Amino acid sequence: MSRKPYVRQMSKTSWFLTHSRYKHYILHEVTCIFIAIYAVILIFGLFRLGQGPEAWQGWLDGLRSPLGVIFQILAFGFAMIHTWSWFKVVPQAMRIQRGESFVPGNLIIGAHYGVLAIISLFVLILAGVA
Amino acid sequence: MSTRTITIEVLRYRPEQDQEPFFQSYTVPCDEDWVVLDALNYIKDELDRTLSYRWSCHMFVCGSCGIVVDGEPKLGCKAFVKDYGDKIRVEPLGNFPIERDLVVVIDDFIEKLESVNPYLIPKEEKSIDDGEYLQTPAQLKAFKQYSMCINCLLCYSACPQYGLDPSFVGPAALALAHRYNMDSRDVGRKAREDVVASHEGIWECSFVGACSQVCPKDVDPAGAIQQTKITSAIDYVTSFLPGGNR
Amino acid sequence: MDVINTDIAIVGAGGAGLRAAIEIAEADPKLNVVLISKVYPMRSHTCAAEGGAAGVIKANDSLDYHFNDTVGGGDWLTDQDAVELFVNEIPRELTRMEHWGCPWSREDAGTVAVRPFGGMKVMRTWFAADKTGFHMLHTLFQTTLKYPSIKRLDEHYATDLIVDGGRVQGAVCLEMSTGKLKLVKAKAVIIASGGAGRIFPFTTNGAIKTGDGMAMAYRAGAALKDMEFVQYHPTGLPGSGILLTEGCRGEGGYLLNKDGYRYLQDYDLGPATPEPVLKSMELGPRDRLSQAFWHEQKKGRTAASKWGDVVYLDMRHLGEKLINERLPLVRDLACSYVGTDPVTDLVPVRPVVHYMMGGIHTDIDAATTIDGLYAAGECACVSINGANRLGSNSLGELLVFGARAGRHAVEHIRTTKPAADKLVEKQASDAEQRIKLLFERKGKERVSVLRNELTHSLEDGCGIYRSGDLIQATCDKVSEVRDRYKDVMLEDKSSVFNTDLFQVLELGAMIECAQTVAVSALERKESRGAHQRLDHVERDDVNYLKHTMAFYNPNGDPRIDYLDVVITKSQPAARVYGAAAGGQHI
Amino acid sequence: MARSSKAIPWLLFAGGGTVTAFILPVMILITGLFALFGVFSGALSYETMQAFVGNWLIKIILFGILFLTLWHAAHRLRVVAHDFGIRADTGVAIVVYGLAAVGTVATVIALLSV
Ligand SMILES: Cc1cc2nc3c(=O)[nH]c(=O)nc-3n(C[C@H](O)[C@H](O)[C@H](O)COP(=O)(O)OP(=O)(O)OC[C@H]3O[C@@H](n4cnc5c(N)ncnc54)[C@H](O)[C@@H]3O)c2cc1C
Ligand code: SF4
Ligand code: F3S
Ligand code: FES
Repeated sequence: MSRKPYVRQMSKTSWFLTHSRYKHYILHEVTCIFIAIYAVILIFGLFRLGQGPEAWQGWLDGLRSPLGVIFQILAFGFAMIHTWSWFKVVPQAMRIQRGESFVPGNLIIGAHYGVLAIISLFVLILAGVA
Repeated sequence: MSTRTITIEVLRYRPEQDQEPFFQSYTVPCDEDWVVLDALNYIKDELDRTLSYRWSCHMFVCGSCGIVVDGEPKLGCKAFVKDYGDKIRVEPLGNFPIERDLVVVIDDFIEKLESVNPYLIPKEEKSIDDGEYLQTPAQLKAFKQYSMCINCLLCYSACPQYGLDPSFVGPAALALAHRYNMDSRDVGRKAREDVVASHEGIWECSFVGACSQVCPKDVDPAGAIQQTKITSAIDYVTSFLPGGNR
Repeated sequence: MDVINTDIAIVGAGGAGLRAAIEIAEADPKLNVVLISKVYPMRSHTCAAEGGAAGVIKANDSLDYHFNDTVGGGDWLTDQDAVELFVNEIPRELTRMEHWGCPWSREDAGTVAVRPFGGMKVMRTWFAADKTGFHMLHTLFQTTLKYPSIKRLDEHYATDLIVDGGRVQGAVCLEMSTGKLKLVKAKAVIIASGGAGRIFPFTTNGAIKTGDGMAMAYRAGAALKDMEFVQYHPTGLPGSGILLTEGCRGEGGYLLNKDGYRYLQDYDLGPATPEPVLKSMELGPRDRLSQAFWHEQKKGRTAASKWGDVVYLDMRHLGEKLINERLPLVRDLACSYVGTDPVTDLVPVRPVVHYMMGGIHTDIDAATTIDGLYAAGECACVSINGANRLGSNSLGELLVFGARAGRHAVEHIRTTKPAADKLVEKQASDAEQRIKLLFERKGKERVSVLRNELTHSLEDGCGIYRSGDLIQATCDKVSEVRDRYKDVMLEDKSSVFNTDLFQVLELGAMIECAQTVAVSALERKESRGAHQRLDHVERDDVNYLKHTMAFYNPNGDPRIDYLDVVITKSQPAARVYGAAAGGQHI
Repeated sequence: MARSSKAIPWLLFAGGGTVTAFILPVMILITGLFALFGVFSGALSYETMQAFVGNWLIKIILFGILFLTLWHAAHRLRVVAHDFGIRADTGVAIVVYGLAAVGTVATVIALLSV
């Protein structure tokens, strides 16, 4: 018997560079790295807050340092990518059926951006007013 | 009818002769309304009888003719040459072993399809004499999209998780399980859960979404899988609660 | 050679084959079934059926209506005992499909919806949008997965039946991935291998519809019945031959000639009302509509397009919502293949070869004249379709007669003793030898050339209208091709997925089928249903109210014989369509 | 095949993904704007923050956000590791979820210390 199926191996470490849709995917996957670091910074900030005004000030200074600033710009970018890519797929993961038809995906996505705006505004006001 | 001369580069692999696949070019005069499959048929009839590929319906419904055209998984009968340049690259579907030329081995998929109990499991058998189960148009629509899969396997070709780990049950089979789970006449979700909610099932999917992007029938397997994750995860957690059955 | 022992072998895993397999598995789970198919089951051409399946369920309908429509639609060449049984059993079969999960389109109350179809007096066609066959096929295939007794040989090409001592003993098939020959020994064999539309150049039929099973049975001694009746579907897309379902007209689409005129009213199908009326105008039977196209073409009233002459299908007035809901595939196909959107544009169409009314002769139990051999589906001729099949009757036929074939095959092996089988191995090795020979021989005829000549000759001589001299020319051509086929060249010598080999074998089957079509057509000197002769324009019930039976002759034209039509309660009469037919308004 | 326990981290991942999608941009905006331009410096003063975080409701909300964010990130990191070709999934899972657990405990301690 002369069957001899040929298996093409996919590169385990660089497959995501082979197509633009995989690049997009990996881009939103790596947002978690920045999100994780930012969360750690926040937790650290809470510690410093408990340790008194100087410690807190030190933390604030850290935010202000060039490294801190650069990191936050990056983190903001990736957070936005995360938000955008997350909202984009909500209609796939959660279909809402009204009668026979489904609520159009764009409406669901739009609603999410609406809520995002409200939450952001609320937090900004809280921060500004408090 | 106007024709355009196109170079079709086909990935050839003849197991009895070749150690590995190679590209072979054919010059094909294509009519403007041809699909890539027509060009392959031209090659087979006029240029090279030894080229092997699958096809049947020529109307994107039998699912035989999945190939990769210029890097993108496509149905050969739905890839119009007018949408491509003067050189078109045709390869077998990715992530499957190549049997020969454009023919890939799909036994693995067939086993997976069989493994998800893809048939109606009704609450109680109704006698034929009592007529049909009632199902409103809205209930029909709830699962209809997931019943449109033609098993063309473009989604498996596009899904990197399947490429990285072939034990993954994969998009089409999971979408089919979802199709029955969502059917108002069916109560078989538990029976399917063992495969569907296993490590190799929905949890192997990282929502790359490529499957839905290449699907020629708008089945949206990615959506089906995410929806299944939500219900399965809730099931899993509630099974630990008092009264939950594991 | 590998030998597989089983109780029942089924050749073909389309609608008919799958239905038969389930019937056997349910009748007796201890029986082993081997399901042989040259493609994976879900690739079978049943998947291409769009419009629907007719069966009486609504209160305004009656079995008699369905009976009368079918018998008249078939121009009284149908066997009325078979039709009666068919119309009685089909509603249960369709309901059973529903119980297996088939996603039939629904009415608001949750009951199954029906749509109008050509030649039917009342709306009775069950449908699943415009992918009825697709959903039926997948439902059946997926349902077979419940039964462990069904063993599949996917991508196995059946080449020969083994018949010994007048009894079928099994089949020989080639495993496509290895080129290995396997002998499947069985006590009964069911052929469900589908039609042979590929013997024509312009057809709605998929590549696999090459009449293999018909030819296998024919070579083994079974008769091919009524092969001259070839259905042209009036609305195929020009160029590709892709079908636009009759559902387009059922939902209210118009057929227009190049002047925008609903020309069918000139052919005893009128009056032209804006709303569809059953059995009238666009909802007339397919033979009449295709013939009307031919006449329009002769009168110069068809439009010229880059794909040849066309008429137009006008669905613009149906609106986007209805088209998306009920005819989404049609829209997709029309946009993709001819670049016209039915919502806003006229879609060019022309008649295209669609269905073989003829096939392996069987009785109402799906039994052929060979002991233990059954046939069902498009490859068989029971006959419920007579001289012209009504759209949406064949999906039902698959179920009713697929199930019957299964049931009676089970009965057969229960009641008959095993026969001597001394020649089985020999026949199998003969089959092997023939294939070996193909590999060794240095032929000089190219498959594609022979196929081209064959199919075009059939179109020339056995088209919508035929005449003695043209058919004779086709008969001659087919004989010539048959001779040259003996010298056909196998260019690919590989044993792995050798599609050259399968095309050579398929061409062999096509030639046999084509020859029965041409010779049967030549001998039938009358016009009836889809068989219209310019030199014999009248129906001739005195001489030709009979089935043509073609028998294999290895050295020349088939031997033609005739068999009386079974008439029970409907005496032959004039076929009436249009206002006089009393079709229901929609 | 057995049902996978991945359901639980996945729920946290999904919940966390949603929460972070809504809240993180504005939070980074606030800390970032402060860092860059000193906007909100009043709001971020030691006293205000002490009072703010001192509130039990706020503590709970902050815990919720941080907890979900950590687990969201941890689970996705596990996937990223897999995508980058690191096949020791169990090991990776232990590390990332371990870190998330440590982070969770740290969050509790930090919040209680204010
Ligand atoms: C485009 C289109 C639309 C249609 N629409 C309708 C409709 O709306 N309503 C209706 O009632 N009818 C319709 N028909 C007709 C109907 O679909 C067919 O008659 C029917 O599906 C045939 O089914 P089958 O089971 O007999 O064969 P198929 O479904 O064609 O299956 C044949 C099987 O035989 C196997 N086979 C063939 N040769 C071999 C071999 N040598 N070895 C092994 N296996 C073999 C194949 O692999 C396949 O599994 C339509 C037909 C077409 C082409
Ligand atoms: S889900 Fe879509 S891409 Fe995947 S097999 Fe089905 S039809 Fe093809
Ligand atoms: S591409 Fe693969 S990873 Fe999931 S969303 Fe689709 S199955
Ligand atoms: S040939 Fe059937 S899907 Fe392309």
